[in-house]
Amino acid sequence: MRRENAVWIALLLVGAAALLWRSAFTTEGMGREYVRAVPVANGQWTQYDPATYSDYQRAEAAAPGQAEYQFSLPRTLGLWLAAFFTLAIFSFLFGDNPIYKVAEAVLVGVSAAYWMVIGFWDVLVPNLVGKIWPAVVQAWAMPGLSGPEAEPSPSYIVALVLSVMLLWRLAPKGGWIARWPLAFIIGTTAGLRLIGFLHGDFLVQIRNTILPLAVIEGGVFDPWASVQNVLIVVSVLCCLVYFFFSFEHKGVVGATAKVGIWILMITFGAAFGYTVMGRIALLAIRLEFLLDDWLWLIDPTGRRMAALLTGGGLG
Amino acid sequence: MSSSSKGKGSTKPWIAAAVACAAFLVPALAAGQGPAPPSNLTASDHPWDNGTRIDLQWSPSADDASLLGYMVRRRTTTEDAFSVVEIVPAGTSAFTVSNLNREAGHLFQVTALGANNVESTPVATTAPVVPTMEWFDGTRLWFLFTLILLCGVVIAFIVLARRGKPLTLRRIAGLEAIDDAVGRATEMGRPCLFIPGILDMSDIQTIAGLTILSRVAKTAAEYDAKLEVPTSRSLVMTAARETMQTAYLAAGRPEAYNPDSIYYVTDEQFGYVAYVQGVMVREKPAACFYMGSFFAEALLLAETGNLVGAIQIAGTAQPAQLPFFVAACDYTLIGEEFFAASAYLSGEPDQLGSLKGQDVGKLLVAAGIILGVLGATVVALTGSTFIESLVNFFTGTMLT
Amino acid sequence: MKRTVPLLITSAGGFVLIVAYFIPFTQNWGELAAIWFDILAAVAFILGGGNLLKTHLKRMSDRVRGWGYSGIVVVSFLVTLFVGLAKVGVNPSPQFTDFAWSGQYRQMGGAFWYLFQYAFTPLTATMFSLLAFYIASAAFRAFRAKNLEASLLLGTAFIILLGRTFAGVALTSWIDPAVWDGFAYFTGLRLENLTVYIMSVFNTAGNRAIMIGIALGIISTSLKILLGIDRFYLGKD
Amino acid sequence: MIEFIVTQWWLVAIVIASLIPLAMRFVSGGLLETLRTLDRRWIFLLLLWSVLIPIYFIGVTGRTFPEVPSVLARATFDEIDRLSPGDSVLMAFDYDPASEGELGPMATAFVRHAAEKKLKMYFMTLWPIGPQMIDSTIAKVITADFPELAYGRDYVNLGYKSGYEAVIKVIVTNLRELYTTDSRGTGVQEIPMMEGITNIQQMKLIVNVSAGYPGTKEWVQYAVTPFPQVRLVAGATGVQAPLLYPYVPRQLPGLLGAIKGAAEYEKLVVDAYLGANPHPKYLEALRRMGPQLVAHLLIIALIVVANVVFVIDSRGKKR
Repeated sequence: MRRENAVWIALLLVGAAALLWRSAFTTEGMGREYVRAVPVANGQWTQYDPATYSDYQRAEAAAPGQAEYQFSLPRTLGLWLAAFFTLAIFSFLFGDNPIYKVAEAVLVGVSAAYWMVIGFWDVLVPNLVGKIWPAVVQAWAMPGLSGPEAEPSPSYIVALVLSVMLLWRLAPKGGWIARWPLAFIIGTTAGLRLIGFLHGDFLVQIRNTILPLAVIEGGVFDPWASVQNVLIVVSVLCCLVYFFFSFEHKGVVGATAKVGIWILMITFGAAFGYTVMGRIALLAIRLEFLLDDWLWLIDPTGRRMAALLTGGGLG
Repeated sequence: MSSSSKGKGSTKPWIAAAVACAAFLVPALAAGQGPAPPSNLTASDHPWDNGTRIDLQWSPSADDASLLGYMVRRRTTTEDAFSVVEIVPAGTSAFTVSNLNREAGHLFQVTALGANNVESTPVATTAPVVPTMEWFDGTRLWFLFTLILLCGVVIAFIVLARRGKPLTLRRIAGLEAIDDAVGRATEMGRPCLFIPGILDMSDIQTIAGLTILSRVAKTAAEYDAKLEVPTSRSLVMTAARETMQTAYLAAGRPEAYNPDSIYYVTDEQFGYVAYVQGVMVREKPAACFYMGSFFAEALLLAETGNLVGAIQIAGTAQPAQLPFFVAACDYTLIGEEFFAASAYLSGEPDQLGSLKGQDVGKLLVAAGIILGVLGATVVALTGSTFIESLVNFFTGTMLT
Repeated sequence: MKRTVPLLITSAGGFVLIVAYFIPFTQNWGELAAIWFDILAAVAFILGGGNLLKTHLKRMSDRVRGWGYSGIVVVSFLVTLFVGLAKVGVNPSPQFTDFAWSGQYRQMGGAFWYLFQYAFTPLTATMFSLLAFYIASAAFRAFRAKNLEASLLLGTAFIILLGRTFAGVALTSWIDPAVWDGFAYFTGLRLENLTVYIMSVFNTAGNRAIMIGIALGIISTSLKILLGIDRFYLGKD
Repeated sequence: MIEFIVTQWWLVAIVIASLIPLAMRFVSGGLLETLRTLDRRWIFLLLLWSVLIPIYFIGVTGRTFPEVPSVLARATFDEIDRLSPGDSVLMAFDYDPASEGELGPMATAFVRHAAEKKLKMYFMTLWPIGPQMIDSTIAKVITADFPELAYGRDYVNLGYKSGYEAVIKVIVTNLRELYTTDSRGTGVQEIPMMEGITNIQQMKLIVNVSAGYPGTKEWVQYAVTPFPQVRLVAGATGVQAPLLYPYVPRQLPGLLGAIKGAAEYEKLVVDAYLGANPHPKYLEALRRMGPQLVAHLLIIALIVVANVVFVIDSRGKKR
């Protein structure tokens, strides 16, 4: 075990050395981020838009020492951080390890707070405070609020009361009061979903299944379309039989249910095939990030050398 | 009308459309070759609606046979120009304008649209009509009927079951395995893991998952097995704690209930998976239950669970994730089976009665499909207009 | 009080929304309930964050194995929360330069954006991409043609996998009326066409049946909750 | 190909070196036995190479596989293509960075197509992280290649609203109840292209890019089902697409499924508008089809090998 660790550490060191060498001592370089300084609000402050290395090179070639396109140290560090996190998560594939645990801990902490911040600025401020005391929000974070939307909506006080009841859980006594908002949520969910699924899914799917078994298009019998319709109708019915709870799967019911499960398996196979596609694409984009954005090994969109070679004619 | 709308250089897109329409009609009108206009245009409130529709009726143009259709336009009393609502086919003499503002009076105009898009002189309503809102939405009458029918059979069977009507049900393999899995975890001295999906309490699958949790927790309390429930929503954590507490009480072991075993991780899907995956490889649970709404994390969790050698039982109504659960777990509850699980596990008569009600619901669906398909087939083969109107009524009115 | 009132709230809330659906005057109550739910869910973040802190601080004070990682959780949580709520590094909106808080909290260049861009995104996206690997290992381990059902699943997956790439198209492109007239009747067997048939016939039918079943399951689950037969969420007195 | 191997010899060396231990195990442990007990990490490694090498190859050589658009991709293309300049289109981008690999190219192509057609674009999202996706797509296509399009006149970003499908239910009849400002905080009454827009039924088309819930299914359920005149086309992830087929074509006239759908649509847009030498950013999906092909073949091979071993083993047991 210790020997294996030593091998790994040695490999990691070699890799790190190679990265340093590539970033510092080669002509290609790697992992640098550039920005374009854009003055905002009559130059009161500057906004830094992302720029490419070739933007920078072009600007430097035109006017050496210009200030519009700049190398950005914080974003370069960010890029390396992102690359580290990417590799850290990938390392779990080999086995649980301290680097993965660090990435996992950061992910849990950052994401929990991330959603809290979103909930605060995107829900609580506009939809709770903004509905009950619009003037407060308007004077503070949402100066654009105006017109009929800036009128107070007293009904939201109910939501406020329910919120306070929910937070009562944090109080030392009377935590059961939080059951009231919970009961409200569960009750309204049950009501809304009952209606929603019945009207949305249920009726629509029955309606879409009502197809003529014989398709006659312009007076001519269309065998393929007819076979397709027959297959759809029979398949739906067989699958429905599979879901019956009242009968054991024996005899005629059993045989029909068997066909039903076959159809379901084909459905699952199709979903599997489609999902594989999607997942591979996800991996591809992460590897593109490592090869393109970080290592600068490939440049399919001409952000570096290609744009320079063709004089920026790609845009 | 053409000149009036042309004069308004408004940026409203529909006005722009009207302007464009009008602009190329001007020469034709000037030439005076338009078809005969429709007549007797009347507008009245659409009955039994939510106050957004007005019905129009008119007598067809004398040139009806040669028309491309009728152009329907509308404006509110505060607007200056008419805007196009729809072009309806020739032979039509009525149209319901929908999506109207309830607070405003509306005026309408209909023209006959002849060949080469030549419009007749318009016929217009003079008195503004305000759509009114009735207390019942008539478009949803048949839906109400369906709702009462389906809920009725479920409730009827619950009542029958309470009165002691014996009920037989087929077995579902995954459910019988739950007790065994908890038992095995106890023997091995390893914990059980219950994942109630990643959606919030506003999803019915989460609620169904928690009803299953209440049975699993009861079994765990009886066996004295350690049950851990990481959640990705704090409301689900709150509800899961109440659920577990109730279950431990029902098992007669309230003192064994530990609220810390149900904890919130993060709302972020992949942050949650990263954490749970870590818990799995470090604590090596002997049994994993995935009951709720799952997305991409389904396979991540199930493959990790497989790596640590856990018995895995999954239940979800997310069709996209079912293949992965089917492939990677020992047992999977598919769609409706998942909703039926808590009733099966409880074994209480009123719970089981609801399942019978669902079965009758499926019979009704099958009957409806068969009747509809037969009707549609007869229409296709014979072209019977009577049956066609029946089928259209069934699919277009009853099933909307 | 502790169990009866919540039960009443549940039933009343649910049934009112069902009835409201049919009455034009109240049709938007469902939406209002959904917005309220969202507010509650946002408030619940405070509950969740509190629980997260409590769990990890306890682990640190108990010095359980790996408590250092709990420290990382707490620090990254607090830092993100602070920079997000305080809008660190965020400039005011250009239209409202007098309002110091008018800028967007996720403005490019702000500290919160930085964390999003360089920690949140790579971490979540990479976690997601692990699926590609797990699919490969599941394919090797679990997809065995043990019986007819498993073989159907496998076969379909095969056709889709092939039919959705250039390889599948190349494999059956010889079924072409230009090659032999008789092939005109068999172009449906070309992989890319077969894929479409499977999707539009069997996949559609299977998903339809599943959706109908689920709707029925939801009806009965909802009814059991509204009628108070399922009351697992009520806790003890 | 040979030139690639020669110039990129170091990559070839790494790949071969990484697979030597596996080959040695096959030699020493026997083919069948090694396959039976194969550590899943070897499979992970094979998959890594099967995706990484094509990316690198395509990245260096710039070559892509040809693409034949399917019926549905063409239908999606036609839905947008038949619109006239100035028609309003709702661009509902319901996805996040996690799905960008599949959906980013679709979003790019949709916006490019709409910009070419001079349509008015109304961007919105039901996903909290959606605004970033909208901003980056706008920057990538409109700001970079259509600088003449003005914010507020030709396109507007209405931003994110919480409330899942409830948002759709509200805005389908009353947009302004929820959208009082755009994502920049400007009141909607000050935005020229919002004038006269009171609900999304007025949109000539809704283009939805969807990664899950809430997404296309909710748009169908709450916008198209109650208001059948609403036209909707969607680009969905591979996971979502099969679930949406039941809605095709009645509720959903056009659907792009996964990266393949994106590549097909990209091909249609490029052929129709971008000429012979398109900027590589509009070929993203076409490039990603390369790793897709190799990885698919690997997964098929894995299933075949596993089943061959399974058949041999079960025959052995029967004897």
